[in-house]
Amino acid sequence: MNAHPEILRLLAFLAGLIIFAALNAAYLVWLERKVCGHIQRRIGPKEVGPFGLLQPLADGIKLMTKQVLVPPQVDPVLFRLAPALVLIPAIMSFVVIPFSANLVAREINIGLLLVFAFASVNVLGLLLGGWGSANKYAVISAARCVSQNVAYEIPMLITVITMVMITGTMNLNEIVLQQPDISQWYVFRFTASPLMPVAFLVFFICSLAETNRAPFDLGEAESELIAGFHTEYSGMGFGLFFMGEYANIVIGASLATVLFLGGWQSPVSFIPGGWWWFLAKVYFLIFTIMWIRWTYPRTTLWGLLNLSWKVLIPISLLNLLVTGGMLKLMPLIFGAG
Amino acid sequence: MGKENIPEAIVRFAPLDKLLGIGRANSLWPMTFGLACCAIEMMAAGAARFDLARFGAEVFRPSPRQCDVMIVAGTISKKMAPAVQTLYDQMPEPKWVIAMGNCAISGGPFSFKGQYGIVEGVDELFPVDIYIPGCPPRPEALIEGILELEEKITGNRRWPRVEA
Amino acid sequence: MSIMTPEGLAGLIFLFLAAVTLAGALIAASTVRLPRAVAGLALSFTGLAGIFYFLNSPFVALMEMLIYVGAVCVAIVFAIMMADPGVEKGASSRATAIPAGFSAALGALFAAGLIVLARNTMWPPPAARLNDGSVIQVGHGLITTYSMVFELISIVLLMAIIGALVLARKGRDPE
Amino acid sequence: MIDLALSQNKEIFVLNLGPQHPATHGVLRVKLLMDGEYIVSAEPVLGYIHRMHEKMGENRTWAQFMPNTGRLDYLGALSYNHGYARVVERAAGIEVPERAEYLRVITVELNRIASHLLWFGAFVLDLGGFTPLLYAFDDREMILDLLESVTGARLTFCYFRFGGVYNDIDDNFVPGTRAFIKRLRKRMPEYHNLVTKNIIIIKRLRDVGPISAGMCRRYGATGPVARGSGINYDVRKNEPYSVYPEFDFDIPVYEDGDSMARYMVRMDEIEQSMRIVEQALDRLPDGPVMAEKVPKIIKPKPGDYYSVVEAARGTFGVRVVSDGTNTPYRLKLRSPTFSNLSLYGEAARGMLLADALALMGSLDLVIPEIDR
Amino acid sequence: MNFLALANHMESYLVLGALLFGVGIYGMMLRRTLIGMMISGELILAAAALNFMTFSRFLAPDPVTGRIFTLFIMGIAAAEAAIGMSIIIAVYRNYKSVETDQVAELNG
Amino acid sequence: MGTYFKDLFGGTWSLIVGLAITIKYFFYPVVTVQYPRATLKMPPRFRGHIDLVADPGTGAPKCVVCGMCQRGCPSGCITLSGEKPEGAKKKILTSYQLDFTHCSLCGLCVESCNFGAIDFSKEYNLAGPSREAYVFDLLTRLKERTTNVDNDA
Amino acid sequence: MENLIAQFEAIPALAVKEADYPVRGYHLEVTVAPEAVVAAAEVMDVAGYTLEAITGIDWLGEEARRREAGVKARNAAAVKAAKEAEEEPPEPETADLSGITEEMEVVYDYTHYDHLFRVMVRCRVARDNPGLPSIHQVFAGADWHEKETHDFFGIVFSGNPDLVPFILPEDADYHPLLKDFST
Repeated sequence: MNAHPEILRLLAFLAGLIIFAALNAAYLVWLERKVCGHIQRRIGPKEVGPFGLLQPLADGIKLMTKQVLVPPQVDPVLFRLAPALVLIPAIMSFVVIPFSANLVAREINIGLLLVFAFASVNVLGLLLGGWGSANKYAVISAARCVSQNVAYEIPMLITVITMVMITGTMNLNEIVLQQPDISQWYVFRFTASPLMPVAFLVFFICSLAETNRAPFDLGEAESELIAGFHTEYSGMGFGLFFMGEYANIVIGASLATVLFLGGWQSPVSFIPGGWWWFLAKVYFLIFTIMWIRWTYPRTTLWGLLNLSWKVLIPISLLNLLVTGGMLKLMPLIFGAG
Repeated sequence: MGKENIPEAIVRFAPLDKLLGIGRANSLWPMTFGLACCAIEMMAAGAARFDLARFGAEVFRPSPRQCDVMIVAGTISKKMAPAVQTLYDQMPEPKWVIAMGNCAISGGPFSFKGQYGIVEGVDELFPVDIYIPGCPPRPEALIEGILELEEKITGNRRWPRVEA
Repeated sequence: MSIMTPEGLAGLIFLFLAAVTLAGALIAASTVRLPRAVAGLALSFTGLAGIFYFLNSPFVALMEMLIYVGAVCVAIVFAIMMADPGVEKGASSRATAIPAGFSAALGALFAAGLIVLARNTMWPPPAARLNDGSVIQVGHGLITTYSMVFELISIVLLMAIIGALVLARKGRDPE
Repeated sequence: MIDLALSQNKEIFVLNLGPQHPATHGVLRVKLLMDGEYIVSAEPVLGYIHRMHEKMGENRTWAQFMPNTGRLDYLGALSYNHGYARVVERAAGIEVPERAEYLRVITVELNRIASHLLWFGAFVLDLGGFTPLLYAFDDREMILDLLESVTGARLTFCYFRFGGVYNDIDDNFVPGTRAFIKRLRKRMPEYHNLVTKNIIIIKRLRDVGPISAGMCRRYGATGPVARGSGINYDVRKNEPYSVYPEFDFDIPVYEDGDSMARYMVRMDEIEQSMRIVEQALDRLPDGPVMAEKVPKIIKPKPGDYYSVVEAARGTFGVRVVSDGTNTPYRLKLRSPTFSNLSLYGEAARGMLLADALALMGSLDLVIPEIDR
Repeated sequence: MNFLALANHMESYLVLGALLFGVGIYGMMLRRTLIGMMISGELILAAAALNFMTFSRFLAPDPVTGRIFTLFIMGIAAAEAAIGMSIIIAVYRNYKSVETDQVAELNG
Repeated sequence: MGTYFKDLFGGTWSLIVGLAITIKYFFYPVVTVQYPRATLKMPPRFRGHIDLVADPGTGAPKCVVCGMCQRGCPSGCITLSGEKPEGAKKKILTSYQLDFTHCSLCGLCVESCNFGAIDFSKEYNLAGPSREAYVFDLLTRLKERTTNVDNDA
Repeated sequence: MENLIAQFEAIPALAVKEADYPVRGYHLEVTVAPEAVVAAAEVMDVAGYTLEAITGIDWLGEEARRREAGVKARNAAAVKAAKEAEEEPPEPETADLSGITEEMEVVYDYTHYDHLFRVMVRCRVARDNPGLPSIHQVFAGADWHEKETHDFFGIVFSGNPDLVPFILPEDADYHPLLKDFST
């Protein structure tokens, strides 16, 4: 058995990432329930284990042993395929996320592109799941999800292109390395473009929309479409959708952290940088996402598209122009270098 | 009751069964399914004052496919009965039913002689695991019902009993 | 070559990807349920993206994922949802129906011809590399040597957008 | 209509909203014809919680029907108690002592606040915001505590009796109510900041589901629905009953007729109800809470009697026909939401699904009261 | 022949491309709906792209060329999908069918 | 254009205000009463199901079997019977059945009783696996209660 | 109000009677024939009224009861008169219950948003095969009220677009608020 160390490393990382994704899904649900509980002045899960920490375990056991109903009207192949199509790309995207300088499963030069390439598969999963369910609510929900995803991919990609212009690379770790302290974080890098905080906001809003989170959770609009594209899913099928959703949230927050908030770099001098900083930033963003979810009502489809086409796309295009101008302008003012 | 349709496990493994029971008992997701007055008290039970979430039972799922327990909260009319039956059938096993309020137990105040419109008790439609009398029951009673159901699933009660 | 070396494993993965590509393509071409055909297409493209990775171009591989799986497949599913054919009807109504066997034979003929061609041609030896073909080079190429192609893609896409809008608009209000 | 639309356009499909659906607040079923996300026609189907109240009225004595009124509209049970008590008092010629009238007004208005608070929460829930519901429940629990300390029940009150109320308030009630009103006064600006001024809410409600005053009249809409369409009609002012004329309060009227207007009417009504409760607490007279000469068995003179009150959802009317015996000969309950919902089909036509649900929420439905 | 070394041979890619092309042709002939034909068309385009990539990897001195052409094909494919989708929708709205023989009147 | 920017900035501000309110409550103490561990105090007038009231002197039920409650009940959930033993002045209650599952807690029975023989219990958390458990035999309950009191004393 | 009364009398209404509002809860009581309900509704519509409710009342046995009550009163009076005159009381009459047509009644409640004036329009129909025209063309809201009345009493409102069971189950063929209804 002469396994190559690189293969072993990859396998270890893969297993680690799957566990990470699963734990994240489980404990983000717990966190979400706790956060929403406290926002609403109640406790949230408490009785199952200390602080309700075993709650995800109970839910997991329950979901896994729940009967998986495949309703007669559905397309069984698509019905079973869809949750995997949502979850697997999400886990794959973790491969390039730099948790710290060395803690990255595979550093590739076009990591940013990889994340978006896999994220785009997510949509297909939702679409096929909704369509395969042969349920009107699910179909409407799937159609909504897709138009929403398509609409928000545009400002998001424009913002990312702007970032690539500024950083000059699509390697996520290199982007992190360019932001060694808090003044160098891209969100505050006004020398690159005075609109950087706005760009961060645009990116953040888009990642909310891409992950179907409130206030853009039109796909799961409970009061309109029952449970949206996963109306017909029971047991673990539903669980996988859930895991995929939370994995996508983690990826969205990670990307925002890497691109704008200095990744695993430390903002203060007395604590060194490392994965703890990365996770702290990511979970802070996730907390914000939850905070937003439990504050706002849902937008309508038109409101959502209007926001994208009338606000976010113009802003991101403006940012692209400004950035381009600044890239040419700054060397002229401050001299090359 | 609600378990009789589960296929028998090929290998019975008592500790595992117990673990399953504990898992299921602590993750009872009810259906967003209110019929009448009692539904408001059901909402109140999920609200901040009483907070069903402490027991992991606040995940009100709108789709029957994702629910474990159906809280029948209110009067079931004869027109509604087929829909309730369908919802019950759509739930995946294992599933439980809580009849909340007198209407769901027996038709309550509406079951007079010569009535033409209501089903006198949800147990005429499908088996019920826990009955919570009252018109409407207080939210505490619903919590008590959830605890009773947990006791029924796991076989022991983890919480102190409250004597009124 | 042992499987437990990177090269061996890579070879195995290549075979797997090739199989996936072909299987996906076969599903896409033959199933009567169109949503499944799209799923097959997506599978095929995913495999193809992997193959592109083997061809030293992760960039194109990812673009393949992004554009084909993320955009084209979604567009096709959308078209299916709009038109709702669900299942293709039988051939009974069609006088000019081409039998499946004939289609298969034709496909096989083309494939066989190309394979023979590929195997019997004396390919010139690999040329010396001018550059490594990284993303930066592709970008440079696009706006220098192949700027015409770049412009063409832009125009084609623009025309596609306008055309799609016009067609869909016209369909919306037949009056 | 439906068949025609179906035959003309294959893309139109039927979407059954309910009878079990999170947005219908119970067991209403709405048959929607959809063209994509647009509604071609909407047809509410009733009767999923028909509980035979009117039949029961004919089988019970006058007094025994009282608990039923609390179950018609379980959110504003006391208004319904009041409506029924008033019509029987009118029929049997029973005078109500002043203190009892004051207590009735105080409890009814508290109940109205509770009902509007719950509506507020549920409405925002329909729009996808969960948290305001729980804040509203928080405040509502305080009202329920107050009412429970008086009536002994939390929801389906049966507090009024012919000739007064069941029992007098306890000592904690008046300070408790004052404290609650003080608290709610502080909370209302928060609700407005959190919800009313929220851009998403504004975008979702403004100009959505417009209902004109003419439409209200054709359908007999009352309550906040009519007042949101510029109709200044409130039974408490137009047909003063109980001790309402003694209080200084306004009837909020908004002209726009959209969902936002109806929302604002209810939010303003909470403020006005607080004013009424405060004034009533200030002037609460002493005296008995039950009339002295109430016959044990009530036998009104034969004939028709009609009486209306302003419930939280609009005009609640009771028509009783007495044949001189101790049971009503016929008991007709005119429920406000029945009329308010009947305009839904016309109003929802051509709307987006999400907007139609906002419209439905803005009508403030309590289904058992519609189906009776 | 070592199957595991196939990845390093140009022929294996070409054979795969040929098979993909054949499958595409097969689907194109078999399909009766516009959407089905579009799917098969995508397969044929993919086969072409694969060949471009192969030659670019193994033969061309400048590996950029093949990639740019592949990108070009992708652009075309995306445009085709967009146009195809709107044609399908337009056709469907007017003829209520996506079966090719039933929309034959398009031709004349 | 003016409204566009007004919406944009005003809207963003309204969203921030909303976030401020929710985060404020995030740090507020919770209002939950943790039911099985802590309970709310029931108000004295809380209406549970009815219970017989014992005569403080004799410990026997105060009920004189007049049947007013039975007649007054809208849902017919009360069934009672009594007999008049030889030589006694009053009827003695022999059974008092309350079918709580039909009760609407209106209180008409308690009101109609001229002897104060029935009152509301404070049981607010009834729940259990059988329906029959809620057809109470109030006489037995009363006996249990009095014996419990005796034991405690 | 005089204006209204005049208009109702022009319909023609069978009876227009002012009611004692504090006792009855309505101001004007109009009785019309079945053919005239639409005309009455039009009067109300023109005057700006709104329809509050429509309902039915089943008067099964009412005529018989009235005759019996009348006979009873006459008998009592006769007995009393005989007593005063110190005569032998006359043979008690028995009520003649033949030739009774059982009736049902439909009641329309109108009110006005701006001023306090309630009008109640009642209309008697024969109990077997009861029917009268629909007023949903005048007041759109009447549609649902008529459906409900049809459900409960079986009264057929001709012209109502969709008179199927509305509150009762779809296949219901019974009318529960009829006095002779039993399950």
